[in-house]
Amino acid sequence: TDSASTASDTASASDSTDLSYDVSGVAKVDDIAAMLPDAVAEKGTLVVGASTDYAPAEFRADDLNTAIGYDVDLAKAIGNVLGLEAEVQDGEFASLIPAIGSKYDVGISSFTITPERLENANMISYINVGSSYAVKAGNPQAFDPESVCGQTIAVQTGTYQEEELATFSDDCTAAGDEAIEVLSYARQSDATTNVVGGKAVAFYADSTVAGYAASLTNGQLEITGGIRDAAEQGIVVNKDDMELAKAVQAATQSLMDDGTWGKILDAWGVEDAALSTAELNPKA
Amino acid sequence: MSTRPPELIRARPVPRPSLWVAAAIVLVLVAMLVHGLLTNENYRWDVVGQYLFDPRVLSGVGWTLILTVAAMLLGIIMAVLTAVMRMGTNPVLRGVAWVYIWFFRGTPVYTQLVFWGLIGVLYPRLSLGIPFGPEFFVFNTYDVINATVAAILGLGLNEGAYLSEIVRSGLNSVDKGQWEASTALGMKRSTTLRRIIIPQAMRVIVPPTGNETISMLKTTSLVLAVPFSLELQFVTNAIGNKEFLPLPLLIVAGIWYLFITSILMVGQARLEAYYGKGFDDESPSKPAKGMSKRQQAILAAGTVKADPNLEVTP
Amino acid sequence: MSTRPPELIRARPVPRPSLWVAAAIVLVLVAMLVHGLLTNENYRWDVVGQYLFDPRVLSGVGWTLILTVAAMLLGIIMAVLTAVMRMGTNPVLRGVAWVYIWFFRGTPVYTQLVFWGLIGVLYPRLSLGIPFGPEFFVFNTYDVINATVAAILGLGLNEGAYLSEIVRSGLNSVDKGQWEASTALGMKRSTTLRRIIIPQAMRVIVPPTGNETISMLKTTSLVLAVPFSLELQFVTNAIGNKEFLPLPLLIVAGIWYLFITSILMVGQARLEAYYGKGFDDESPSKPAKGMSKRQQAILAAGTVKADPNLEVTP
Amino acid sequence: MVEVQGVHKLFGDLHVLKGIDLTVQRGEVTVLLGPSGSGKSTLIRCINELEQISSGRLYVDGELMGLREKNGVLHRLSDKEIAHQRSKIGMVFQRFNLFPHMTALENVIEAQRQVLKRSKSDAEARAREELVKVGLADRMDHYPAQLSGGQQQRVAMARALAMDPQLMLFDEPTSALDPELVGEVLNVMKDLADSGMTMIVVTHEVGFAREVADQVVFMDDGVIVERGTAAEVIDNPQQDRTKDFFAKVL
Amino acid sequence: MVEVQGVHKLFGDLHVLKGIDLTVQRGEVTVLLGPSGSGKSTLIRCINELEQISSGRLYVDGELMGLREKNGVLHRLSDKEIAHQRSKIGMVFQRFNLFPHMTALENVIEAQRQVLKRSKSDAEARAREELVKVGLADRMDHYPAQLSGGQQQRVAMARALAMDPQLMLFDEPTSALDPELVGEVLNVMKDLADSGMTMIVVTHEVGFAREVADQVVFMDDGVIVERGTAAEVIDNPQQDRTKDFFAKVL
Ligand SMILES: Nc1ncnc2c1ncn2[C@@H]1O[C@H](COP(=O)(O)OP(=O)(O)OP(=O)(O)O)[C@@H](O)[C@H]1O
Ligand SMILES: Nc1ncnc2c1ncn2[C@@H]1O[C@H](COP(=O)(O)OP(=O)(O)OP(=O)(O)O)[C@@H](O)[C@H]1O
Ligand SMILES: [Mg+2]
Ligand SMILES: [Mg+2]
Repeated sequence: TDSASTASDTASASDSTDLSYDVSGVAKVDDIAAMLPDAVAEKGTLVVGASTDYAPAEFRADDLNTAIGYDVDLAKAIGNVLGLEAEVQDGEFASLIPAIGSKYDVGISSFTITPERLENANMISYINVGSSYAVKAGNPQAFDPESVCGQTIAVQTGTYQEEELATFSDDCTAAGDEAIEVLSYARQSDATTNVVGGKAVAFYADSTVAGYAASLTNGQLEITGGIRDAAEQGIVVNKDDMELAKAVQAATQSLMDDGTWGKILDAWGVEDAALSTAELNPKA
Repeated sequence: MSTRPPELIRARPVPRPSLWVAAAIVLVLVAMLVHGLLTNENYRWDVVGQYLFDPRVLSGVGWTLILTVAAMLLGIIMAVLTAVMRMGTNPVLRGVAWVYIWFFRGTPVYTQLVFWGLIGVLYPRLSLGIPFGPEFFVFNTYDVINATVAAILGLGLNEGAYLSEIVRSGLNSVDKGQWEASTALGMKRSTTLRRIIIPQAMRVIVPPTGNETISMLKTTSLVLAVPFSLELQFVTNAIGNKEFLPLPLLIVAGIWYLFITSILMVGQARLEAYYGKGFDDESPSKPAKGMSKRQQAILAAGTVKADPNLEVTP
Repeated sequence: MSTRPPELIRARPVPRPSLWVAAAIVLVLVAMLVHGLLTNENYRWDVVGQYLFDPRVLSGVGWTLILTVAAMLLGIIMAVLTAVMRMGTNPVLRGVAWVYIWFFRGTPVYTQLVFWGLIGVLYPRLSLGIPFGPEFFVFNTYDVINATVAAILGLGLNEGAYLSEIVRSGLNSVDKGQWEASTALGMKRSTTLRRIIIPQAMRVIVPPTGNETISMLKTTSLVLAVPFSLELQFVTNAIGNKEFLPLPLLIVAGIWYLFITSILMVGQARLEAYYGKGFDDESPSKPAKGMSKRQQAILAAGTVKADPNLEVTP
Repeated sequence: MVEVQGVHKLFGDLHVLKGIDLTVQRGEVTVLLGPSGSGKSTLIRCINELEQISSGRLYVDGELMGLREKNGVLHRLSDKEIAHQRSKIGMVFQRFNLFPHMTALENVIEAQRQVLKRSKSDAEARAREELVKVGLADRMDHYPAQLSGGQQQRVAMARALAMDPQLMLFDEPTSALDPELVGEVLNVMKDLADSGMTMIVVTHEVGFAREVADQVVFMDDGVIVERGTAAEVIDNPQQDRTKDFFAKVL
Repeated sequence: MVEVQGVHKLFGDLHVLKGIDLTVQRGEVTVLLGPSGSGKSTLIRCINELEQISSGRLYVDGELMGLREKNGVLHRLSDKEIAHQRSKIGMVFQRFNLFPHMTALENVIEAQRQVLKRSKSDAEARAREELVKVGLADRMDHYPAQLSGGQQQRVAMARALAMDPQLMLFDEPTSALDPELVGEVLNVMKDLADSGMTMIVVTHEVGFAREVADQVVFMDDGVIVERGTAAEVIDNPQQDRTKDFFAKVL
């Protein structure tokens, strides 16, 4: 469909010098492939929608064209299990969600599972990601994750952490304390830069993202307070496509069972996050 | 002399079948479009209805309006200032005005807003004093330029660059004879501007400014770059994000924008009628209702030449 | 009769100390600003230099230019079409043109681009045929409307709504006498438009269209909503994102935009000189260099009244 | 040639023509005089269908203008039919209204090609002929802006004449000209009158009226106050309003 | 009162005034005549410093206009000084140039307040007086657009006269008026001349020149071709160019 004109790309990340885990060894599982709806099976490709600006889960390689990240590796592995070629296509959030079920078969883009979202989509849990605060190296302002009231904290718009901060802030004001000043940025990199620059004391993000950011800013940032309340993230499938949801669930489960999923995360330096059961629409 | 004509001509108009064909085609297309809009379940009209009057959305509408008005006010001030500077004889001030317009028109407003948001990082302290000399007041930048101020500064200064040309063209549109008459009477440049030129230039300046306001309404959504996160588009995006329903919430925002724009367009049409009637055709037509005697007089005199009711991009 | 005056008056100009004070202040401020820009390490000029001519950035510049040109072309076609429709006598077509302008001006272009990007989801098949009747051709929407097409459609249709008013104001600016003369000679409306009015209206239409082009340059960055991800702003954002250096890469994009805008502004100034000279002051001034005899003639005749070289928002 | 019967014209509530009756014979020159706002321009614009009359009937060359009566019901003519009726009437405006982007020659060619569908060479030959007649043999390739007002007005006349009109209307053809240039245009008009063209002329040039007019019509406030020969109306007016007017103008 | 000595004016390369010498005595009325483009307007605009002269000297009331000579070096006067020199000279334009957003009364008051800093009541009293003089007692609260051309021109004259000028300049004050309205403006000008005002008038109204002018100056192509009394220049011109011009205009 979209030719060279978009940043979509087939699973060719292994050619890139960028980090990735080679999933070419994952074989097709016929039983699971049989669960696929006919339309998808006949097509032969699994089109995966992802908002590729969230390192290290899904982002762009140096050529700005190739999607890479652990979600991308997972997508390819799922494709292999289902006997399909996985094709990761980029999409902004607003154009991603409505198109799952038509333009995209599934969405794998660090979507946190929440009850509201489950009302509007099928979600298959695959990873349990905590939240972390990152501060300037040495924590010069002595930021304490346990007393966040009155602090200026950066966060990426639309993340689970943004909601959390809003709740914390409400708690602060309810307790007669100062509210948190939340700076909500469209991109994680803006949040990161503003901590480096000193506008915000800390940023609050997925632990995976925070760790990766800290490692990429040449030691200018550090994680403080460790990994906090973890939340599950899920693969999104159209609400009305139970068949595909079940097939993807089975495929994900098989990757968990044979250890591939854990190896992918290891390759990206994200440990302890893998779930061992891929649950369809878990009660979060 | 007869006062009323005996019998007005009442003739059948020329039949125009093409008109009816066109009408039929258009109606069918509109019907299809509306049908498609209502039945395509992607739009989730139930969700649209549910969120249209959500308090968060309403507060977003409010903030959008506040930003629009404040930024336009700042823009107008900058515009008048720089337009007068550019028309003046002082080459330094002319240069400054030119650079201002060049820079703010030349760079994306989004980028400008990012910088205004970061101003506290880039220049942590603002000081009032003699350059390279003693400082009298020193502020912590973030105390002065909070997100709201940054958003308004960013939008307003950008807008000022665009409005400046509108104001200049308005001032230029006033008949040169008006300048000469006041000069010949011994009036100073500043007096002439204030008392003679600007009152007449308003006719040309006000309508496109209405237009710019309509544009500004939608430009406000870029303040997420600051970040300022209370205006309409941000709020609806956030809700859509949270609920996995971006499309219906885009529609919610779209409806509000369309609604406010429609009101502004009515206002603009009124303004154009107020300032512009009687110019398009040279016949002495009836002045717009409610027009002041003064405005009617400017109009009828026709000393303002252009009628550049140009519309302007968002 | 003497042909040359014996001795030209060479008088000392009036001393203007305020001019020099203003100049000094401005120079100090500019020096401070430049100093701040160069020394503030947040800007990371080394990174700016490193990426300014990065092949990905250059390709982004290329795509930005392609989108700008294509969208403007589509916009102009829509604008002429709807402007003529609005000036016509057919109420249905007038209504359609009005609704088009109302809708596309009233909703944010970002939202429009999201919908164009999703068109294949919302309407998976496009068919050519009789409404509610047989279909002759059926396309898979995404085969026809890929991201590039969607981006151009979205930008172009939005722009058309704004340009439409510019074109209309251009057509209106031509002296009514020109209409009357051709009517009195028995020429049809369409002939009059094509042969008499449009050639003269160009003077008014072209300069603000240049302006719109400058705006469009920056509006293209919104096509990430489609998503179309090859243009300048997206590319620099993506690099900045990856490297956690958003600020220097915003500057890279800003420099390119400013550079292209400057070229366009020179082009626009030329166009304005070409079409507008001699109108501002009523004296018969020298026509702009390289102006065609035809254009000089239109100018000198002064049949086009307005000089609405209004600038237009991005 | 022209029959105006009880014509009224209203612009909204403004009653501009209040029952005009006027006959112009073939080959006759009629001069319309009257103060500003009396409706002179409106009357000749109605004859040319640049304005639709509100009441009454208007015939040119025996044809009802702008309307067709069928079974006692009036129907407006289509744009095409009106354009056809118009092409028999030439009009010269006060402000020349030449097409500024075309040379004198192109100005005269344009409508011949577009309306009469003459071939390029025919139209050009005819244009040259008419331009020579008005004395502009050496100005054909000039743009209007390069011509003096008097020359422009003569191009406008050539442009109208090339369409083979049976009736020529002039609306103050010399009042936008410098005093020195008025003469050349009036001379061409005299030649035209001598050649037998039917003409209706609005003008303040009393000398021209005396010399050329077969009929002088004095209008005021939308009615015809007085009509007759130049000697009658100008030099020996009967009505007070007419006397008053000529006392001031002469 | 006015001394023009060898004045040249160039607009870029266009040589518009080519060495003009002219003396106007206090209380004298000078009428400038000449074909279009001969430089009449430019000359009186130079006198009023609306244009800067390129060469020569110009004195009004003995004062060098626009310049000051100090130690043999010329210095331009500041805007303020020029405004002061100008306030002694009243000017009436062809196109009236009243301020359209002010009533007749306000038009006359404005510059008195802003330039002469007269008190509100003084300025208003003076304005009423001048408006009565030009015969507009009952039109003071009308906006310009509600006045006829002749009335507008009379307001313009009142506006200039309220500034107590010592010299009045008129640039074709009646040529934008309908023929019927010309008389009223010429009458006011005659009264003004009779009252002893020094006036320079550009006009095509030969009758006015004959009746009022002390000196008639005929210009062509930037030079003064002929000057003298009306009887000399208009009725018995010596130069061919002058003869030619009056032959056409009269
Ligand atoms: N299109 C129009 N709409 C409304 N009123 C009009 C229109 N055209 C003319 N009038 C009015 O009709 C009246 C007669 O106008 P017309 O132009 O016919 O006068 P005229 O005798 O030609 O005067 P003039 O010598 O000034 O040209 C005037 O009061 C004028 O304002
Ligand atoms: N500001 C100007 N720039 C350039 N040329 C000018 C300017 N003003 C006047 N001219 C030229 O100077 C010449 C004399 O013009 P001026 O207006 O003085 O003539 P005039 O005698 O007043 O003619 P008219 O009777 O048409 O008003 C003309 O050729 C005119 O084009
Ligand atoms: Mg008329
Ligand atoms: Mg003049």
